[in-house]
Amino acid sequence: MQLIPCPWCGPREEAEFHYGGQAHVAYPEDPGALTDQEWARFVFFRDNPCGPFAERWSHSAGCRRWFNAVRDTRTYELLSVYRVGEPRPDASERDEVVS
Amino acid sequence: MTDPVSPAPPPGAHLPDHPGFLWEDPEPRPAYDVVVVGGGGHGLATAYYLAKVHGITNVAVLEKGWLAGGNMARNTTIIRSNYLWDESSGIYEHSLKLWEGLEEDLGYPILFDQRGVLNLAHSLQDVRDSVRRVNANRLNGVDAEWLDPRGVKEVCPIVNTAPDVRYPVLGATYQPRAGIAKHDYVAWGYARAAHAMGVDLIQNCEVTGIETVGDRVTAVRTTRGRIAAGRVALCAAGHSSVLAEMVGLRLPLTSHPLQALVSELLEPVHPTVVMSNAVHVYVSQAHKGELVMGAGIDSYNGYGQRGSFHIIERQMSAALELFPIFARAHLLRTWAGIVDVSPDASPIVGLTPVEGLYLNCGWGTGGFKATPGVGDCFAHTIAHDKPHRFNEPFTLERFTTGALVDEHGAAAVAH
Amino acid sequence: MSAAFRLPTGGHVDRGTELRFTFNGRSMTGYRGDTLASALLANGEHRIGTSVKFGRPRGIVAAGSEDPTSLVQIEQPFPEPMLTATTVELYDGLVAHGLPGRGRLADEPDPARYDAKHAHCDVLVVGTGPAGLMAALTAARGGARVVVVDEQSRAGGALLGTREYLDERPWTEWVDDTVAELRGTPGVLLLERTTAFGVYQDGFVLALQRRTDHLGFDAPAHAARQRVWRIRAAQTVLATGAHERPVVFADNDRPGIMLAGSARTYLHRYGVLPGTRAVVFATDDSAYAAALDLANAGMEVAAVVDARPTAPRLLRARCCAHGIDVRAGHVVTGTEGGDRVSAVHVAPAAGSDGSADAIGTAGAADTIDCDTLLVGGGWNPVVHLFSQAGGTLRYDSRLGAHVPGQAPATVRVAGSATGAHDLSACLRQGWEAGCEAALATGSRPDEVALPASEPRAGEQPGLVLWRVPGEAPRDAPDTRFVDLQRDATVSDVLRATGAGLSSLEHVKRYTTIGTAHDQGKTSGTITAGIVAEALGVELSDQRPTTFRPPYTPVPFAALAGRDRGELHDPARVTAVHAWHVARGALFEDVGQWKRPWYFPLPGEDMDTAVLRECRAAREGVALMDGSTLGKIDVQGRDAGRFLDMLYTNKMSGLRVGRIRYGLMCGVDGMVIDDGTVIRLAEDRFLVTTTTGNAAMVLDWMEEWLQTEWPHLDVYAASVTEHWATFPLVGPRSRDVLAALAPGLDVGNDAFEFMAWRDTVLDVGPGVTARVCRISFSGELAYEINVTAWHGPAVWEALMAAGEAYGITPYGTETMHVLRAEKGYPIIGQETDATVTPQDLGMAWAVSKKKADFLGKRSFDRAENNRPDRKQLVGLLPLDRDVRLPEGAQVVDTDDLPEPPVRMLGHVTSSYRSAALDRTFALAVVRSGRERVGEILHVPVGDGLVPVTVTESVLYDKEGARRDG
Amino acid sequence: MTADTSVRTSPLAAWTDRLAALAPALDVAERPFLTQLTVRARDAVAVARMGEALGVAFPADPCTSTRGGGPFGDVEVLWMGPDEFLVVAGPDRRALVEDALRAAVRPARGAVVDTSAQRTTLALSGPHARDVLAHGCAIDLHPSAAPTGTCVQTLLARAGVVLRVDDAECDAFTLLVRSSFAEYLAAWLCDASVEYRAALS
Repeated sequence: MQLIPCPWCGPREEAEFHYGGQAHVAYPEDPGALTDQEWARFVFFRDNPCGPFAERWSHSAGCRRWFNAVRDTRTYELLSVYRVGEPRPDASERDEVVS
Repeated sequence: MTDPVSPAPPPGAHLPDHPGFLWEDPEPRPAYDVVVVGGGGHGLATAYYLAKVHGITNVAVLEKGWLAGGNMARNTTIIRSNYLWDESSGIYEHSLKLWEGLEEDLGYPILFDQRGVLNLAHSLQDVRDSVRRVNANRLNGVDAEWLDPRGVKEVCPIVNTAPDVRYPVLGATYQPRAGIAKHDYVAWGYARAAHAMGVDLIQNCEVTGIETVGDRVTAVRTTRGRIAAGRVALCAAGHSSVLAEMVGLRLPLTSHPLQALVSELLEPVHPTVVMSNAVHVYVSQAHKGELVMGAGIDSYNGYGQRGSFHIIERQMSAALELFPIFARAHLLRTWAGIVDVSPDASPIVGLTPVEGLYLNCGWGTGGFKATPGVGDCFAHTIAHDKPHRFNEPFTLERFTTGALVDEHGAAAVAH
Repeated sequence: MSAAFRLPTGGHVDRGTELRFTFNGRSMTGYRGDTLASALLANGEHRIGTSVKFGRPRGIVAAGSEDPTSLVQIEQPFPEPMLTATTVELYDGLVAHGLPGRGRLADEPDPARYDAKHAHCDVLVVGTGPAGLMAALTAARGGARVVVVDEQSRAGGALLGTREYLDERPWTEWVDDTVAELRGTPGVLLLERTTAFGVYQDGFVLALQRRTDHLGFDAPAHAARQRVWRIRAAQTVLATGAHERPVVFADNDRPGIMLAGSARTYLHRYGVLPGTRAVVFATDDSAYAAALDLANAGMEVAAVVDARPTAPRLLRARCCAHGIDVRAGHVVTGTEGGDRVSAVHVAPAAGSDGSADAIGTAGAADTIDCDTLLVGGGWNPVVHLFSQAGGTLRYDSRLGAHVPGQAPATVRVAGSATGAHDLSACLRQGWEAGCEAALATGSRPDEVALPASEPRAGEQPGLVLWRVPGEAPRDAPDTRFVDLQRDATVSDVLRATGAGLSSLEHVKRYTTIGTAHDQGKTSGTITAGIVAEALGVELSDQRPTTFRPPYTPVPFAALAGRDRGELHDPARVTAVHAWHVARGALFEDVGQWKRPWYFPLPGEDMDTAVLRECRAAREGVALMDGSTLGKIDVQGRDAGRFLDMLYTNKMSGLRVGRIRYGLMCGVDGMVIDDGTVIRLAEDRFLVTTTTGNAAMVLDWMEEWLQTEWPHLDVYAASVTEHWATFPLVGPRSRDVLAALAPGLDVGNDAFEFMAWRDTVLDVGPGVTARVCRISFSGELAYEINVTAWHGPAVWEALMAAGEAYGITPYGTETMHVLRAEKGYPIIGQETDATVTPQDLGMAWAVSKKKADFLGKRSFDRAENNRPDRKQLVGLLPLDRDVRLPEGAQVVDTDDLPEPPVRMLGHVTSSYRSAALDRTFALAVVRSGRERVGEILHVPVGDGLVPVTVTESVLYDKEGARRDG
Repeated sequence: MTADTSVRTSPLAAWTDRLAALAPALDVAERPFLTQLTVRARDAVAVARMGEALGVAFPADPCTSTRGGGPFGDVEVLWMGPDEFLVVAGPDRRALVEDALRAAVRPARGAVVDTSAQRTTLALSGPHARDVLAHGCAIDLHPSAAPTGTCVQTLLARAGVVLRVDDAECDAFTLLVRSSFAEYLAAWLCDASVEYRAALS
């Protein structure tokens, strides 16, 4: 049972959280202006990297706030958490975590 | 002095021996007609049917670790074809028919045992969905029946069908032709047969890049050097996105840990396969007598071949609600595979925008049962550069057009 | 009577408490403190059972959980399969028997309780051997919160197999003092009989505590038999010890063949001799200790066979003093015997440089009679948990074992788990690990004196010997067992490498070595060694197979814990649940909710009850508990704008005091939920969701508000349980409401359809209600909302006020029938994540004006505009008494061809209707709306049921009944 | 003002005796009909104004709570999120407190919602209160980690709860649970106490 550091409540067991997939995928300004391909990319296509991944979590059983995290998908180690609206921190120096 | 007379070993307590020779471990040659990336069940089966059906034997299967060491070595070996939609039952039933002849075909004891599978219903909507699937299966020529709790009890006496449990069993769909096989035997059967027809099985060979000229694939770069390829076929399950990324191809997939576990060897108690989506349990008793169980899928993306233990604990409490007599069975080993999940819980099998590059992924939890079927269809797709009729619906384009094949209801684990 | 092989004195067993037990049908006795294994050995019982494949007799090899062979089935007090006799603590009345490799489950449910408990600490110490105790003591004295776990019933670890002295006192005194101090220190939790079986991320360690097993029949029913400890540790010290390794030779599986160190444990811990005449097969100095201790205890030791070219001088001398014949440069090449070893074959080992591969056998074998053969093949540090924690392993060719390499930041290893042998080194490592761990958590460990121990540096390095060389017999099966439980031999391993396999994982699967109950604790390294030899590679180049949890087997029930029966998953109930139960309702599970399904009167079956309930709703008045509907309060200046994005229709235009039905789609354009939206104020709405989707919809709102539109001034809050919600339905509902709400003008114009009013109810002081005039049945209806506290009283009051009109409580089934007669879909029944509002014939609920809303863009995709999409229609069986099964498929042929048959869609809902006096169904059918009037067929059983396609609204098409 | 209890029923009314029977191992009782208001506000000034109106400063730190007395009697304010609080007052104070909060929050962004019956409240104490909670709650409730006033939203067994530490030294806690889960939680507490009750008897 992994600990996930909620930016407000601090480290809590992962069972208290809801996973939200890739972060920084903005809802299109004007969906009507998009081609079917562009719309499909927004609806269905997400990054799926093997390594650091900026993703969304919600502390659903706690303060119910959404936040972002960079997590290494090989080790599951959370390299950083940050609030919605904040830029993705550079996790490159952490890219070599042993898996 | 001699040993005391040995009593006969308990039936099924040990498995048939593997053959005295399986395959060689060759050095990669500089070029192949077809390079199959991924030496799991799908990759090996694809190579086998390329050679056997299409006479294409200048083929290399590249495996970054040891053959069939990924999901093939980690799944719970359930084989069935009782999916809802025509497209799915098409390819899964094609696969099941191949399973039924596979032992002779490969000349390998794959221990395919058609003991049937029960998919339990726990709510009135489960019942509606199940009956709907049974009717669809029958009209598609897939054997299926709807059983009431009494019928469930007859097929699997140890299932708790008491009405007063938290989520009572209201009935189940039953596919008698479904069953299990022994995964290593299946993979090694394909590997040995493919090798015998001239296919190179190259282990410890990780693909690090895919070379293209214009929009045509020309070679793969690997940890064991560059290998030129007329055609490249991706069969990398959980790692498909990473490989596709090498040619800038983005896939609607996320990779997740899926856990399974096994008990000690036990006298036969469980004659069939029982699955329950609602409470995330699927269990069978394997040939030697161990209980093999699948757990729920972890929600987060993960390549760690490691899941969270609370998923196992949750699955155990559900399993004991269904099978109270399992209480003092022991958990011997847990493990996880990496499943690549698509938005509609259906696979993606076919051509790509890159000429000569073929895609087989997105099987989620359903990959093992599809092994012969997709191997055959994918080989056909590669050989003719056009999809086999059974994988034609499973294009990448469907996510743009909206022609999804939504199998969340029938997938082993609700993704 | 006392058992023949129990020494008159010695051992840590309670000789005052004699325990009776039965094994393989034979009654015997042992003492409290025995394991089943030690008690059997005390009684001279070595043969436990037979092997799984060849049915060969198998005995007891080790003294702990690493033992590969002593598999037993417990029969009394309750059947439990596949335990090793070495891990079963003896209790009075125990009945067990040996197993041929497969266990048997009880056929009745397990009456025992199991639970789980969380524990948090600065420092977790695994193991109470010398290193573990030092670590725990150091950390505890430093003020750290410490949890200490040990598999055994008694602290001491490896010391239990010795007569060591610490500070010139028997080790027991130091250990017992230390344990006493730990127990007496606040903030220290010491758990014996507790096996750490899994190490996960962030210092999460799972441990299984066997709390009452050793009490047997006396185990108290109220106490959890076993407990899973969920330990969260800032720092972890692994002092898990080492397992002795066997050596493989012909017929190495006979009962009476035992690990040398384990024999010492039986002697010193249990006061038991393994036999009368022993031969010791040594590859290192430690095996000599067994020979000498047993000789001291009065057992005849015929010989020490040392594979090394020369024997250590001092140890040899001490053996000679006991008349033990030491044969250096010799190996055991085979054994004789049946149920018990009766002799060993000893031959000179060729090769003199001491390296294993140079050893072959030369010269004639010599036979030595004995009933016990003790084998010492060196020691494997127990690195399972370390590896699970993410530590890397390094092969130590000197030890012939994998030892801890790179450790994770919060994990430390101490004692023989590091490969250390010397007691003083183990104590020092424990002290260091305890200091570092405590310091890392901000504690201040003071100096802790290391107990003085006799320095015991080995005289001479051990010899790494996996197997005694030699060929398998031509004409007989190979009996050089590598995995004794799986009956896998050297020949099997060589056959695997010969088949072309080079990966250990492949060899393991080919031979099944390491897959048995013991998970290869004693066979793993040897297999790797033999494979390396066969392939001519360095073992250090071989990746060891992964150590997966659990370290030792864990009962399923322990993992399920208390989440069983009614506690398996919460049953959510409404404020009026007790009334429903008393009224004899049957319940439907909807998500976690218990909803009344129907309320049968005595003797009524479901159909009769539902027809009666429907008739009451259409002709009189009926009452339902709709409290499970999700309710969300949406406040803020931008609430209207926000709802406009969430719902397909326009909510911002809704007037205060009015209500609108709304549909909600995912971004993929598929319907995900529906409900009503009522406008409480300019900046405030109350929206309802379906019962099953309440949480999903609130999460959905929060997700968009927090991650996409934080600029919006909108706040959403769940008030689902704050309100009790009672739909009051039927032509007489107005009369009932009027009776209860004297202050409310219930006239059709004053209180029009799709409006809401707040009013005071004549039920008691301060009972106010929000009444919504909405209808999910087409009848005149009111939805009465009161705070859940008032739910029961208001429900009773409504039943009383309606008595005159024959008010009838109804459940979900009747609700489904009533709405289906009106063609209203149920999300999740008519829809399945592939259905759009247009498919449901609800284009009217999709705004044309709004620039955008979630899902809108998907409506333009090619697939959404196919003319042959499945659309919601009604189906009327030509035979008005035939009720179609829900889930039946629809075809356009009256003569079924061979499969595959083209399917047009399926029946989503099907009922017997009181109002229509016939059966009817709803279905989604390809181009359904164009087919209205067509005859289609529904395969049922072996037949085809002809049906007429109709539009989905079947009752009161003109909506006349709405106003009563 | 007095509550007319004859027309009010609390979610655990039927459990009063069963819960009382857990003593002395566990002292647990429902505290019914408390006034509870969910308050949303980001603006610090508005939050301060609300505090003044109630006579109790709103908690400044996550996972804490405050307590105080004012015009509406004793009031507790529980931190529920960075812009969310739960105001808990005595029975039958809803209308007055809600009006005061509404008045105080304006003109800033914010919301006030009556959620009094959304959750019910259990007071928990006794020699084994912390043990019982440790069977189902992953939060470290050791006084050094969870001092008096700590207030967390978390999971207790299979139910979401608000858990407040009323007195860390005396192991006194308050649990707030969604009303529909209340019977499950009561059943769970009874079951988790079995061993401790027997140990004492």
